[in-house]
Amino acid sequence: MRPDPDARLTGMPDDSRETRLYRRMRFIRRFEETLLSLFEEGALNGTTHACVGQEADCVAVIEHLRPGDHIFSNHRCHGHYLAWTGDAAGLLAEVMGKPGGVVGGIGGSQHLCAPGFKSNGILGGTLPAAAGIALAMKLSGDDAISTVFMGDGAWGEGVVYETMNMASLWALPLLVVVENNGYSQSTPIRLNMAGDIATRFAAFGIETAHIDSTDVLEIDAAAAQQVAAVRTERRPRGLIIDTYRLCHHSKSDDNRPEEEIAERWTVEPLVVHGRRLPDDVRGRVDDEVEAAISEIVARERAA
Amino acid sequence: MRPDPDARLTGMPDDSRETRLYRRMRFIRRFEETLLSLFEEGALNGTTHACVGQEADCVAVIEHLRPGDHIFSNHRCHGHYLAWTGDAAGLLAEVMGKPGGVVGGIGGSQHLCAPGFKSNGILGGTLPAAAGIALAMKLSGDDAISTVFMGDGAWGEGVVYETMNMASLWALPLLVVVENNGYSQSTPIRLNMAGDIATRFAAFGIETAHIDSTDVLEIDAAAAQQVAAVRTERRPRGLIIDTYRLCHHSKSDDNRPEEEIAERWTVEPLVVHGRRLPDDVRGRVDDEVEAAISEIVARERAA
Amino acid sequence: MLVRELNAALHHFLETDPRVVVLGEDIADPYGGAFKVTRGLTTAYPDRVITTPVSEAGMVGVAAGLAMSGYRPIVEIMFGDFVTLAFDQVVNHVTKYPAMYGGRVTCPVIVRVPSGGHRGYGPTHSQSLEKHFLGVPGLLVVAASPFHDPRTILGQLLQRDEPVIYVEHKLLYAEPIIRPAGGRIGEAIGREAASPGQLPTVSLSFVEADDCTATVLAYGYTALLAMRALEELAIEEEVFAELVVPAQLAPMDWGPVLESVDRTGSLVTVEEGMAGWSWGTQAAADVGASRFGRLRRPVSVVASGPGVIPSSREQERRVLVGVEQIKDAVREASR
Amino acid sequence: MLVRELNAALHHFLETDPRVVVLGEDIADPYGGAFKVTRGLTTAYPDRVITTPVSEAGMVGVAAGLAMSGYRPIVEIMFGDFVTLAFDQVVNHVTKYPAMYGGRVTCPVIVRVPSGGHRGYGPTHSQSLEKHFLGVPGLLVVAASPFHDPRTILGQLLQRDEPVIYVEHKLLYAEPIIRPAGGRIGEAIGREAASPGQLPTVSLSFVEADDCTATVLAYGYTALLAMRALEELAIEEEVFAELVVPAQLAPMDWGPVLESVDRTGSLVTVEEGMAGWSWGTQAAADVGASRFGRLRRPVSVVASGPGVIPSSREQERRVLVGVEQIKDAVREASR
Ligand SMILES: Cc1ncc(C[n+]2csc(CCOP(=O)(O)OP(=O)(O)O)c2C)c(N)n1
Ligand SMILES: Cc1ncc(C[n+]2csc(CCOP(=O)(O)OP(=O)(O)O)c2C)c(N)n1
Ligand SMILES: [Mg+2]
Ligand SMILES: [Mg+2]
Repeated sequence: MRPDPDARLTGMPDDSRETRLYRRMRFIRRFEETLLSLFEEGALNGTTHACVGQEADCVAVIEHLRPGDHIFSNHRCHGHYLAWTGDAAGLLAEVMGKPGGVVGGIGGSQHLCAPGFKSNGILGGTLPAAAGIALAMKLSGDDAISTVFMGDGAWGEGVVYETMNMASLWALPLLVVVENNGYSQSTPIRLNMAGDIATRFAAFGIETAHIDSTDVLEIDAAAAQQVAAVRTERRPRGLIIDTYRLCHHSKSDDNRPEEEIAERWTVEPLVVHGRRLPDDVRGRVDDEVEAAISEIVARERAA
Repeated sequence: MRPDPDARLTGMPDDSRETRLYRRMRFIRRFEETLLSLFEEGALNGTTHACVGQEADCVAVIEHLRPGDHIFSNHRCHGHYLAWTGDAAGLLAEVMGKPGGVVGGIGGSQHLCAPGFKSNGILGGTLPAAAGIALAMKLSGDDAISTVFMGDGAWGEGVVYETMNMASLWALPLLVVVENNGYSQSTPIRLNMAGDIATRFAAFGIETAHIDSTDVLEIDAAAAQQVAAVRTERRPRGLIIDTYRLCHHSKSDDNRPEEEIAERWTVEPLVVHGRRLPDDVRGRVDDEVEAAISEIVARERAA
Repeated sequence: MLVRELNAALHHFLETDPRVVVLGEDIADPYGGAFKVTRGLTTAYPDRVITTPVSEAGMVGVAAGLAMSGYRPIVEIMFGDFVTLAFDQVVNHVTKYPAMYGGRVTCPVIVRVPSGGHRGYGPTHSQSLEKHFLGVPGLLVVAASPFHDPRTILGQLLQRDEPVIYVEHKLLYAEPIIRPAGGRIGEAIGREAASPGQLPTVSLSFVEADDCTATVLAYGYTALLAMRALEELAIEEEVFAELVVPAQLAPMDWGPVLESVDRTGSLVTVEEGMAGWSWGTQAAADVGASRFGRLRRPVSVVASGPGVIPSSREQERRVLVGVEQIKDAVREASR
Repeated sequence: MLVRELNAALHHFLETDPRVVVLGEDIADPYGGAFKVTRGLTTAYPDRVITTPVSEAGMVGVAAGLAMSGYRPIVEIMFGDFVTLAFDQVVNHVTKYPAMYGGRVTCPVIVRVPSGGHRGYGPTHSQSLEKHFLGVPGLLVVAASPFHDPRTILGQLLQRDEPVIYVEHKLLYAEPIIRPAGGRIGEAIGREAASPGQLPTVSLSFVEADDCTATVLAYGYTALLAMRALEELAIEEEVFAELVVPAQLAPMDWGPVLESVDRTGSLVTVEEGMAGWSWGTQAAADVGASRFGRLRRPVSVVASGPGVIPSSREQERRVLVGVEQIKDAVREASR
């Protein structure tokens, strides 16, 4: 097992819920930004897909999952991994290709594995595995649920639909979280997707909640409802979150209009939720997160 | 090119439209029944999937297609092939494995090819090819349309959804005809399909007509409308026909309740439409079809 | 009959091992699967035997999730020809998870693929596509044979943690399993041997092995054809060869093969799959290298086609490996 | 640079051949494709260059329909690792149609697969999976190389009717194409040869071919590594080998290989794909058989792994074939 996560990143004993949510988002944001700057300075190799701008999804959804549940993530998995494990050191070491990494430096940024967590960089193909994990939970008769995160682009893959059909037919405790950031790599959704996502769930008799928000509290409410429904009804559900990616798709491949991006910076999760915290609290949290992350970076660089 | 089809099978000069439709369905019915009896007597090898009970779909839809259009069919392709080409001799020779067969005895029952017609026994995988043919028609700028026949079971295959998405996104002149006979081989649709077929089209923004009928005239009306729409709007459409297979899935693999089958024999296409013909006319057509088919069988057996 | 023994084995393992789950298309009773291997299973174990939609990729993916959760899924692909649809799941998911997660998970999925021709089913329902799965890192490719007890093999596979492609030739379903017993295998002299941790390999001949002048390496249905060929050659032409039949095609346990080749000095491989980068080429590479200069003649790789498998029986026969082809190769090899 | 030359070739063929259509994920401008091979194409030919959803199977299937309608689709699979998703379309559709319809159609689909490692992209974005497509009846497997003019190769492929898997190693994109000219290839002595109706094969060496004591058969990026290895061996150890680089991997044109082997008496094959039933095994089988008794030593098949390709550069280097491995094999082979 990995060392306990740093409370400065995952939540201090006296944090209010609002403060904790902010802290956790800030943690993910700063981790990703740190990673990107390490890439720029050449300290890292390979590739990465940061989730800057989508932190609210990770934090809000995973807030409602518990030990025994399982998360299957995709290429953009850091936020999900950190929200679930708090293991910044392991992930950093992994992306650095160190033996001390989450999976010994073999998987790298896209292929993580921890108790109750897996990710794979092959789009769509993770869904049937998540459904299989849900089937295992059903056979074992406990009340755990299987959650899978996917993007809008992954809807291009046929196996996604094969999975929707089986999950609904077999009443599997599967929550499909769609982080719809409107782009599949460089391609806007209008060039990639006909019809819409909610109807695609409906086509298989799967109920969905659809929310267009970067507010962690709004997403938290929707997630609470869908997670509870899957847990109690033992049927699949969909949670569609319209969001936005503020960073490059991976490292230096962003062709989106600057105004579009600039506008989204004004409604990004930390701004939206940060307003709710007194300045001094927010400042303290920011400092604590900063300190914790730089300590970890220093440690891993030395290692 | 193959010899002209026998008018006694495809339509005599003085046939009324109703008579011609009856004749063409009768032709397909008797061809399939003949094939099945040849299998029983051991004159044929391999396998076959007869469309007994679904003749109205084949005849009504293909009634509205014209030279330049293309049909992609599946494993249950005899009716589609015969309605399009009238080539009973070629198909019989093919199933007999004769060099004179449609594709030289190589493809056999499920793999046919003629001008404007193809079939493949791999479920679902034919849809993108049909879409590609539609894309070719679009690029070439003519008013031809690409039609693909699929069953309810083929909706299990992911590539079907990949195709729906591309066909709708790219506005391809593709007509997807779903012959929903309620079974996928031995499996009733309720064990294979969650949700419903119409919503699956809707999920991709594709308009559909849905008809539960074995009446060739009703299907004819629906087909006329959908074919015309695809031809003029240059967008994909769906035509869902709820029907029933009266024969085995292939040769001797039917586990459906006898009462269920018996009941469907009372509303099968020839009964439903046959009533509209005077007895003497129907009798004459039946005799002509019988004569033509037995001549062909005799010829091919001798060959 | 193989079909009955496989069916009994599945009943047995579902009964004795609660981790076993069976998935496949049209496997529910009363139909019981296209080839009846799963007959009776849904009736006896309704929870753990699940008939699936026509979704080969999806069902193998679901099996991956089950396997990583501690279950032992056995997936039936109705016709092996359709395993192509699960190729991504096998290559980029099932076999990747254990290795790319640094050994933190195992993914013991068993995929059963009823394969092969000789039934006139035509180009898309007659193929032996296992060669395309050979050499996928972390994957075992295993084939049912006329000489291996399917329950023993499946039992061993269920003890192991690797994912498996288990090839069943359709024509073997109706064939009896001829078990090695008392130094004999049916009419032939024969025995079963296994290197440690490997599935057993069967060797047989119609005269003492030392009197054989060629080794024939074959699996699945072609092993049966090879036995016929050897029997005819022995009786009609006094040409004697030893037949070596592995259960595991990849990775290969070369031990028993080399043991025989060291006696006979020449090797013929036989498979029904299409020629070209086929199973036998690895034998040519490995045996050719480890016995360089010690073989009387080059390793001869006998395979089908290449081409599509025609529906017409007559044309099909011309494409698929048959007894005559094997006899020609063995005659040549034993010179 | 290969990437520029491929891009120019695509512009050229879209310009000169109205049958050419290009499909792929994220290929539209301004992005112009993950590796920029398709840059500028959607701007210049908006109708015939189509960016697709993330649907590898679907896009290859669409290409099949286009091809059977007289078009010449060229499909880009963003990373070759994902071609697994199109395996069924290639095996049971694209390559089946011409043969199973008795020659009544052709289906000339070209599938481009940017492949290979050495970039730390990890287990699912670094693979060379072409070995699994070798020996699919009716399929050509072709690889871009440092020594073949991509426009010439693509031009010849567009003249032919077979479907093609065209492998492009990512590390070659930034490399110059070294064209054979005046009996030389860069620093080396070399020439291009082609058997009738076959794609050209390049042969090169750092001394006269007759003075070479081993033949190295390599393609794609490993051909570049092999050239480095031969150069170092020539300079530092006076070990001289001839490098043979085919454009077409399957079916293989053995002519130029045998010609060289008959001079050198030994053969080493090199590929980045994982060991086991790999490209080189067919060379071991065919060359081993046709030159039986005439080789000084067994054919040596050099490949990677087997295993997953780790993301960590250090670990990745240990798994993938490198110059040192090639040098070891050649040293050995030239004895
Ligand atoms: C099977 C497969 N095809 C293509 C890719 C290449 N790829 C990686 S991410 C990506 C875009 C995914 O978009 P989306 O699902 O919306 O997730 P996002 O990147 O927006 O978070 C693509 C096409 C892949 N990883 N897997
Ligand atoms: C990819 C693939 N998987 C499985 C099969 C086996 N199979 C042949 S027909 C069939 C049932 C098809 O049902 P449906 O699509 O409803 O057509 P119907 O037979 O009812 O006309 C199945 C599963 C196949 N041919 N192809
Ligand atoms: Mg997206
Ligand atoms: Mg049906």
